This record gives sequence, C-alpha cells and structure tokens, in this order.
Amino acid sequence: MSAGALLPDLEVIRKDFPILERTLEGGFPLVYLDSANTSQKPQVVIDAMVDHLERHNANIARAMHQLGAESTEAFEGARDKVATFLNAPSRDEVIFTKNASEALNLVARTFPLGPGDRVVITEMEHHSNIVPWQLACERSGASLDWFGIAEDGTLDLSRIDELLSPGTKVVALTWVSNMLGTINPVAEIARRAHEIGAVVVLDASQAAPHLPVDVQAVDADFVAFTGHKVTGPTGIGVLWGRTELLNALPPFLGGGEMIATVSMEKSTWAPIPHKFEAGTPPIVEAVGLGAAIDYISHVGLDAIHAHEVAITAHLLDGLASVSGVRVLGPLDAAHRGGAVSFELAGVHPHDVAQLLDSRGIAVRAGHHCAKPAHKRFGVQSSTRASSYLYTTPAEIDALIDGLEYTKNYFKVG
Amino acid sequence: MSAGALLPDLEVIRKDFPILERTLEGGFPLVYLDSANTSQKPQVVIDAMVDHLERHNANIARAMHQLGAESTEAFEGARDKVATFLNAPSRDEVIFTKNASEALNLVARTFPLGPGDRVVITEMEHHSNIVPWQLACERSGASLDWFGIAEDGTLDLSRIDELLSPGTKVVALTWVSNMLGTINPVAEIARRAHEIGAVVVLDASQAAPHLPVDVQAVDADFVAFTGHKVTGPTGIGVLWGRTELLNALPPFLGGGEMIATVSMEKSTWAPIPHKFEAGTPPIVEAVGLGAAIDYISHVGLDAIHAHEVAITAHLLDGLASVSGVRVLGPLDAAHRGGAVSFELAGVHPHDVAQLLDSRGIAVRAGHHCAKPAHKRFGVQSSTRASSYLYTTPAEIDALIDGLEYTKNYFKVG
Amino acid sequence: MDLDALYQEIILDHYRNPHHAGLRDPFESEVHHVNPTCGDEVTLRVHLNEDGTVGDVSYDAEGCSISQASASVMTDLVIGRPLSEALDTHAAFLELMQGKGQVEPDEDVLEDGIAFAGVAKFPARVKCALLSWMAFKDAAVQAQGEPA
Amino acid sequence: MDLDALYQEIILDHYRNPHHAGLRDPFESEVHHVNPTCGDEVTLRVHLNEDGTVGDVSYDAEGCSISQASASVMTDLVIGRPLSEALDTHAAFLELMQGKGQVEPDEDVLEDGIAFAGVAKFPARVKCALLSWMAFKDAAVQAQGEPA
Ligand SMILES: Cc1ncc(COP(=O)(O)O)c(C=O)c1O
Ligand SMILES: Cc1ncc(COP(=O)(O)O)c(C=O)c1O
Repeated sequence: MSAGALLPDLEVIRKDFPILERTLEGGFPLVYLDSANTSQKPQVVIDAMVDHLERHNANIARAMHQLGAESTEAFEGARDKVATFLNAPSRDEVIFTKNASEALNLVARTFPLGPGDRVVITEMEHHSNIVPWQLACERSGASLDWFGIAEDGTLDLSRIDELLSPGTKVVALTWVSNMLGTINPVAEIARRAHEIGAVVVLDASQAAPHLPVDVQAVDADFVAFTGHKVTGPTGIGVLWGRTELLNALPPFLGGGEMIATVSMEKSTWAPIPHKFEAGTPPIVEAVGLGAAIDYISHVGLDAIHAHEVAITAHLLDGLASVSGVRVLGPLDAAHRGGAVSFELAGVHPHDVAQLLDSRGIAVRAGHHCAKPAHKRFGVQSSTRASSYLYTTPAEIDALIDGLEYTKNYFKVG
Repeated sequence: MSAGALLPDLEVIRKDFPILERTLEGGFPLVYLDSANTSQKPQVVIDAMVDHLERHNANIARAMHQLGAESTEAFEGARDKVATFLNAPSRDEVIFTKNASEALNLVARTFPLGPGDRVVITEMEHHSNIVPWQLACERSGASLDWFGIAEDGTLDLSRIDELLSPGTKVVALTWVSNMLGTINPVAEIARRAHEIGAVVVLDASQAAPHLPVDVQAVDADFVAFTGHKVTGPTGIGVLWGRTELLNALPPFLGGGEMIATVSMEKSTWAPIPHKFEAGTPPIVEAVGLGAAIDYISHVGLDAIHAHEVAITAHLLDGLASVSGVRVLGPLDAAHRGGAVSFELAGVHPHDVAQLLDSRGIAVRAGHHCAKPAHKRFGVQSSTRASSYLYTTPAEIDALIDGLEYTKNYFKVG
Repeated sequence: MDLDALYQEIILDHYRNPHHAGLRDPFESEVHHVNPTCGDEVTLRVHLNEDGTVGDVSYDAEGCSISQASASVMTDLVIGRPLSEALDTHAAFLELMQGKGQVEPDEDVLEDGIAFAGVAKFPARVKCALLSWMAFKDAAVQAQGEPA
Repeated sequence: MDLDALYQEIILDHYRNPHHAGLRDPFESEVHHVNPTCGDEVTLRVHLNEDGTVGDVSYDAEGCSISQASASVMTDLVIGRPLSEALDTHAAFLELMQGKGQVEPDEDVLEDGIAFAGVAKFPARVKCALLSWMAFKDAAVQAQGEPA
C-alpha cells in the first residue's frame, strides 16, 4: 500500500492546533496519542464555529430571513463538502446524524429484516457496529454471524463462502479497526456481498480521518463516519447511502423537518436527506465539520496517510524495542491504520496509562469499545496509542521512554 | 400569572450577544424576532465552547488521561447543571440527546405499547411530538387520540374524561405552544393522567427558555427540551425521566458507552443515564449548554418570564393597532408565552416575512412545524414573531412599522 | 435589498389575477406537491392532446405571491405547446432559478418568466417559484405514460 | 502528578499478594460487576453467618492495581465483622472516594483502606477502587434476603 513519509510541514501543522501548546501537571507538554478516540481541532475549525455563532446563527430551512439564509447556506454547504469528500454521486445521499453510532443505528433500525435473513459482521467491530445489529436481529428474528480474526489481526476470510451466501442481507464491517489497526479488504467484500444481493454497510469512523474514502470506488451501499475524529466537533456524524436504498427505507426519527405533510391522522415524508433529519440538525457542528474537511483535504488525505504510515512504523519499531510488549494486530505499518494496541507484561493497561499520563502522554486503556476483539486475543483490556497528522516522531519516542519508566516504576522486566 | 416587567439591565444583556451588533443588507440593524425558532448565543457560551476546544478537548469516560478527566468533568458538570435547572431528583435521570426531537422519539420508540392501549396528544403539538407517536401507534397497534384547541387558542379540555380514561398509557403534550403561545395546565393534566396510571411526557422546548421548569412541581414523568432555544448550541437536547421508568425502558440506540458488557452473542446495558447515550456524546455542546444554563439562571427565569410578558403585551398591543391583523392564540400576555403567530389580510406570510426581512426584521413564516394547529384555525401558514431576554420594545415597534410598510407595499388595507 | 427586483410588477399582476387557475377536466394525471418548509401546496392536472401538445394545465394552489405568480406564468408558457418544447421551457426556468442570479434569461423562451430572474437572488424563495413547475413536470411525465 | 500518593506501598503490596482471592463455598449470593468503561470485572460471593456476621467474601477479579488492591483490602475489613459494621465501613470508604481528596480518612475504621485517600484525587480511578466495594454491598444485600 502506501509508503510512509512524514508531513513536510509538520511544525506548521502543529501550530494550527492550539491545544498542542498545553502543558499538563508537572510542566509536561501534552503528548496526545489518543486521536483514534477523538482528534484535536485546528484553529480554523474553531474559528468557523465562532464566526457562525457570533454572526450567522439562525435555524435553517424554516427560517427565511437573511440570517436564516446564511445559516442554511453554511449548513447545506457543509453537506456539499461531505459529498465531495466521499465522492458521493449525489449530495442528497449525505445525512447528518449526531455521531457514527447514530448513523449505524439508523440503518440497523430501518433496514428490512425478517426470520431467515442473516446479518454478517466481524469480530473486530466497534460496539457501535455490533449492538445495533444484535438488537435488529432480536427484533426481526434474523440471525447474526461474523467473520473471525486471524492470529495476525487480519480478517479471517476462511468462512467467506458460507457467510456470504444467499440469506445474507446485510454485511456490516469496519473499514479500519479502531483496536487492531487492521485495514479490511472492503471493496473485495462488497463485490462478494453484491453477488449474493446483500448490502454493504461500512463503518468508516477510523478510515475517514486517514484514508481517501471513495464510496463509489469501494462500491459501498452505506458508509458511516463521525465528525470528532476528522478534526471536526462532537455532535455530528454522517451516514451516506445510495439514493434508491435511502428512498426505500422507512423513516427513523419523526418530527420537525422530516415531513412532507402532517395531519393528526397521518403524515408523509420529505425526500432524502431531510426524511432522516428530524428536528433541528447540528448546524454549527456541520459548519465545523465542513471546515475540518476543508482542512484535512487541503493537507491531503494521501499525505496524511503517508504520515500515519511513517509514524506507525516508528511506533512499531519503538514498541519492538521494549521487552514485555506484545502488539495486538498487524505488524506491517504499510498495511494497517495508526491505532496500535498492546500489552505490557506485568502491568495492567490502566496503570500503564496512568504512568504515561503522569508524564503528559495521553493514551487509551481499556477495551476501546471492542470487547469481542479483546476476547479473541485472550485479553480483557489493552493500552492503545494512536496518532494523527500532528503527531511527531519525538512524541513516539516520549511514549517509548514512558513505557521503560513504567516498567521501572512497577519493577517489572 | 406573572406581571410583566422589562429586564432592568436590558442594554447590558444585549451587549452579551455579539450577533445583535450585526447590520444586514441596506444597513439595517438586526431585529431578531425569531427566538422561538432558535435563540441567539451570549459570548460566555461561545467562550466556554472555545476554551473547551482549545484547551480541554478529549473524549470522555473512556479516556483516563488528564485531558480526558477535564473533558469528563466538564461534560458531567453540565449534567449536574441540567439536573439543578430542572430540579431533578437525580442527575442520572438527565440524558443528553441531539435535540428535543430525539428525546421525544426515544420515549416513543421505547415505551411499551400494544393493541388496546391509547396515546393522547394535543392538536397544538409540534410535529416532533406528533410524528413519533403516530409511528409508535402504527408499530404497536395502539390508538392515538388528542385534545383539540378551543377558539381562544387554549387547550379544549371538554373531552378530558374520555381521553384520560383507563387504556390511556401515555399523555404527551407541550408545556408552551410554539405556534399559539398557549401555556398548558400541565400539572393538572399530570394529576389526572396519574389517576388512571398513564405517564406524562412534557415537551418543554418552549417552556425551558422562559419559565422555571420544575419536574417535581408539575409531577411529570418525562420532560424534553432542546439546547439551542435556551441560548445554548445546536446538537444537544435533554430528556429527563423518572429513574424507575428509565430503568424499565429497553435501550434505544446501541453502541459505544451504553453497554455493561458485549460479546458476539449477547450484550447487557450500562445503568442510566449511559444506557441511553450510545456513542460519543455531544461533549462541547454540553459544555455550551451548561454555560447557557448558568447564564439564564443568573439572569433568573422569573425575571426572564416577566420580561417576556412585558414584551409580549407590547407586541399584542402593537398588533391590535394594525388593521387586518388577526392573532392566532390567547390575547392576554400574562397567560401565554412569547411566540405570537398572526395573519395579515391580503398578504401571504412569506411575503410579510420578506418585506420585514428587507428592513432587517427576522420573523418566521410558514407552519412552524405545527400543521394541525394551523389547520384548526383554517390557515395554511402564519407569520410568527417571538422574543427573548434580549428583545426590546423598540424592536417590537420596528416590527409594527414594518407591517404598515408591508401593507403599503402590497397596497392592502 | 432590492425588493422591486423580487416583486416585479409582472409578478404582482399574475399574483392578483392568476391565469388558468382552478381544476378542470379532462386530465390524464393529477399531482399534489408541497413545499415542506412553509407548507405551500399545489394540486395540478395535465391534459395532453393526441398530437403531443399540452392540452391544458389546471391547478389549485395555495401559497405566496411568488409561487402563485409562477404557476400562472407557467401555464401561459406550456399550454398549447408541444410537450417537448414545454419541458425545454421547464429546463430553462429551472436553470434560471438555480443560477443564483448569474444566469441571463432568454425572453424568447421564458416570456413573462424572465420577471423571476430577481427571485434567483433570494435562495429562500427559489423553492416557491419552482413548486408548480416541478408539479407540472411530474404530472406531464405521468400523463405521457397514460393512454390519452 | 503525585504518583506515589496514588500507588502507595500498601496498595502495591495488596496488588501483588491479594488477600482472600478466589471463589469459595459456602455462599448465599454471587454477583458480577463490571466497570463498563475499561472492562474491569469482579465476580464476588458473600457468605453470612447465622449471627449476622460476614462469614466469607470470596472473589475472582480482573483489573488494574487499584481495583485489585481495593478488593483485597475490602475483604480484610469486612470478613468476620457484623454486617451492619461492614456496611458502615463501606459507607466510609465510599465517602472517602467521592470526596475529591477533601475527606480525611479515619484509620480506625478504614485501616489499610486509608491508603486509597490518594486515589480520590484521580477521578478516573475512583471507579476502579469502588468496583469490589459496590459488588460487596450488592451481594450482601442479596444474601440478607436469602435463608442462610
Ligand atoms: C414545542 C417544540 N417542540 C419541539 C421542538 C423541536 O426541537 P428540536 O428541533 O431542537 O428538536 C420545537 C422547536 O423546534 C418546539 O418549539
Ligand atoms: C471503528 C469505530 N466505529 C464507530 C465509532 C463510534 O463513533 P461515535 O462514538 O462518534 O459514534 C468509533 C469511535 O468511537 C470507532 O472507532
């Protein structure tokens, strides 16, 4: 896949993110290695939101005064940006939700399923792409099955013929694993799924920050991602879906602007995307997301991915130098994402994270909302370091030093 | 009810809202009379959000580093503020949603209903408190019935014995109408509903900005409101519910942090409020909402309501002076909210709004997401002026002048 | 704000005295379109002649001056014309409305419709102007599928 | 950051050599508690004697140093005590943990538990320290309802 190369103007990019100037307790500078959890925000995103709130705030669509027109243009302009970002055939296929979880629930709640139907997911899904399907199967009588994980952290495709066989109506999987970093062969799975008439739902929450996401190139049917991981604000997510599929789904939430007409007896629905956007949407959040997409597109997703590969290679090398570390997931930086989960023998992940935190290094400890994948590797929790376009090799070095310090503190190894 | 009195420091309050300094096309200063649609934001709310994004941004709960702790404290602190604002018996009863519409859908989707059960709403509901119940009844086989509207815009209680009779499981109604301005006798209806064992769902979207909302005083079971109407940001709403009811409801959206444990075969749920907060919640939005609640609480809800009464009285007087105007809704400012919808004979509401907009005056024209209430009064749409704590009598005068100008332009009356 | 560019005399004239208003027989298709945001509504019927010309377009519309005048102008432009020409006119009007004020209207094609050039600068009103035109296209396509 | 206040020697000792670990018979109630955020888990059994004292508390816990040590200290403090006293100790520990570092612990009541005073200043770790205590309370209440 791509070769690694640090972003040439990394120091300039870091200046775009005000929080990177924070110092923490003890005077340590922030080393933020938790970007797979949520990304930091560049000044342009914050400024776009402030400008909207201070100068253009109004409700959209329903308001037909000048502020309303400005606000509507800003909001719908963000939809155009997302459509371009995803290479969506139509802007009307872009639905704003509150986060990726809502986007996935929207599909799982509304997609028609019944007894005898099968939904296929994977063992490496985030809980947000497991639980909605468990609930959907429980409601509908459909059955749930899944791809396992191979020992090297890649998807175990050995049962593919059985899993992708008639009866399977939905194949829902993550593009990039938030725990293992695995990049899944989504285009190939979509091809196989379409042969048996199943729809493919891609969870692009970890892909959208780092890779060019082209919904047409991978031939997806639905794609979800979340604003706060692509340098945008919380409170906004995206569901993209094919027009004909979205048109066929019943509404999800009722109310506000999702209607064509309402009488006490009966209501009818607005066309997409509005059918799925009940109530006042996340307006200032869409403005922020639009600015975020402009920002990362300007840096370039290819360049961001190359940076991720370079940083991840450096991280994997560093971890390999620490005795007692076991990485969970693929070990070749060129074929994986930037989230790296690992164990440190003799120290619980909470305690690892605590020690690192005492030196200003922010990582995640726990199950990262991927309990089944942890169970697959026989662990209850892990420590995860994850990078983004502002991460430097020196920050990775600080982490590696911090792990040695941790081992000393707990007198292991 | 309350006597009107303008806020004594109105000019100081206006300075808190940066957008009020905007001038619009033609050099007109902004006269914002669309606050029932969305409120403007004070600088403190914007600053709190900026500070969070620039200095404390991290995901919550799951992140156990210093930024994560700061972010979690800010988010959970906002929950405490909302609990106090509502006089909720427990902070765990406060669930953050994306808006009021989602809050109402959450209840309508999860509350157990079946054939033979009845849901009672009113003809003056916002679509967000109609459509979710229509969908719930369609799914469950329950029936839907409603209180009508009397000629003076108050709730028609003549059928109360029939409506609130055994079989009725849910009574869902708005505290204050967003179209008519009517304040409903919610405590009395709750009392009657509880006699027959029904639960009461209050849509406080228009009440929360203007009145002290005490969930215990009115003895509600569920209460919904929305952040962007109480000087907070978009992207956040609140559902409050009684602990025992919330505990009994099944989950709504699945994923992220709403679980106790997940395996591929089966999942179990976290305790409230987390059970209903799937995925990354609206973090910076909660911070903004917390600041907003601090702000309006500092001014005082009683003082804000008195201001609303004074402004509304002035507005109703002004409208009475314009021939051809017909107000839809109660005419006594002391017993109504601040949203005033009206017709102007011979000019369509769109054209009224357009003419006013050309003079910098922002009002709403349309059905205000209350089609049934419009139908009740034999109109398809109306013009609505609505005030908030920053509204001045001079702005009302500008509106009245604008209406005379409109009549001249279209050569009516 | 240039109100007079929006409310051209021609528009106000059509608004006060709409042409071809009311629902009439015969017709092959009837549609009902709404503008969900503001609630403007139109019920519209199309009658096609055997020779492929538009025999009649009749309608019952509720809405603002722009949407009412637009319906009136539209019927003037399409009734009696070959359907293909009428649809070309529809396309030209759509282009004008979506042009954000940058498109120069062709008076030979749009006649009174050029008065709506100013509406294109008011994004919130574009939907009003398009309501009946969209309904016409929808109904015409349906009518083509029906035996005359 | 005062790591040594968090990781007191007493805590690390209990972590390395947890007291009363493992699941044992007899017991009247067994509960399973998780910290949903990080996945720490404890399965815990309570056996009450006929005289109302806590006969045994046995557990199988997976978690960080703080949660493991806390389970160990808790068993030391409650086993052999009258249940009402044990629940008072629970209340005292809860107060200490929720006190944000402002509560002065009473060594007579909490014994080794006072080592957790430092944990109260680390909000993210409070849940770890409380996991087994909450499980104990839950199980004890259930056991009371059962015939011994
Ligand atoms: C009475 C009422 N209920 C519900 C809503 C819906 O609020 P939101 O659009 O924020 O979901 C509104 C406002 O739009 C309202 O006025
Ligand atoms: C792979 C994956 N899917 C889904 C989600 C859920 O995103 P959100 O919490 O914004 O709904 C996340 C992140 O938490 C993720 O990493």
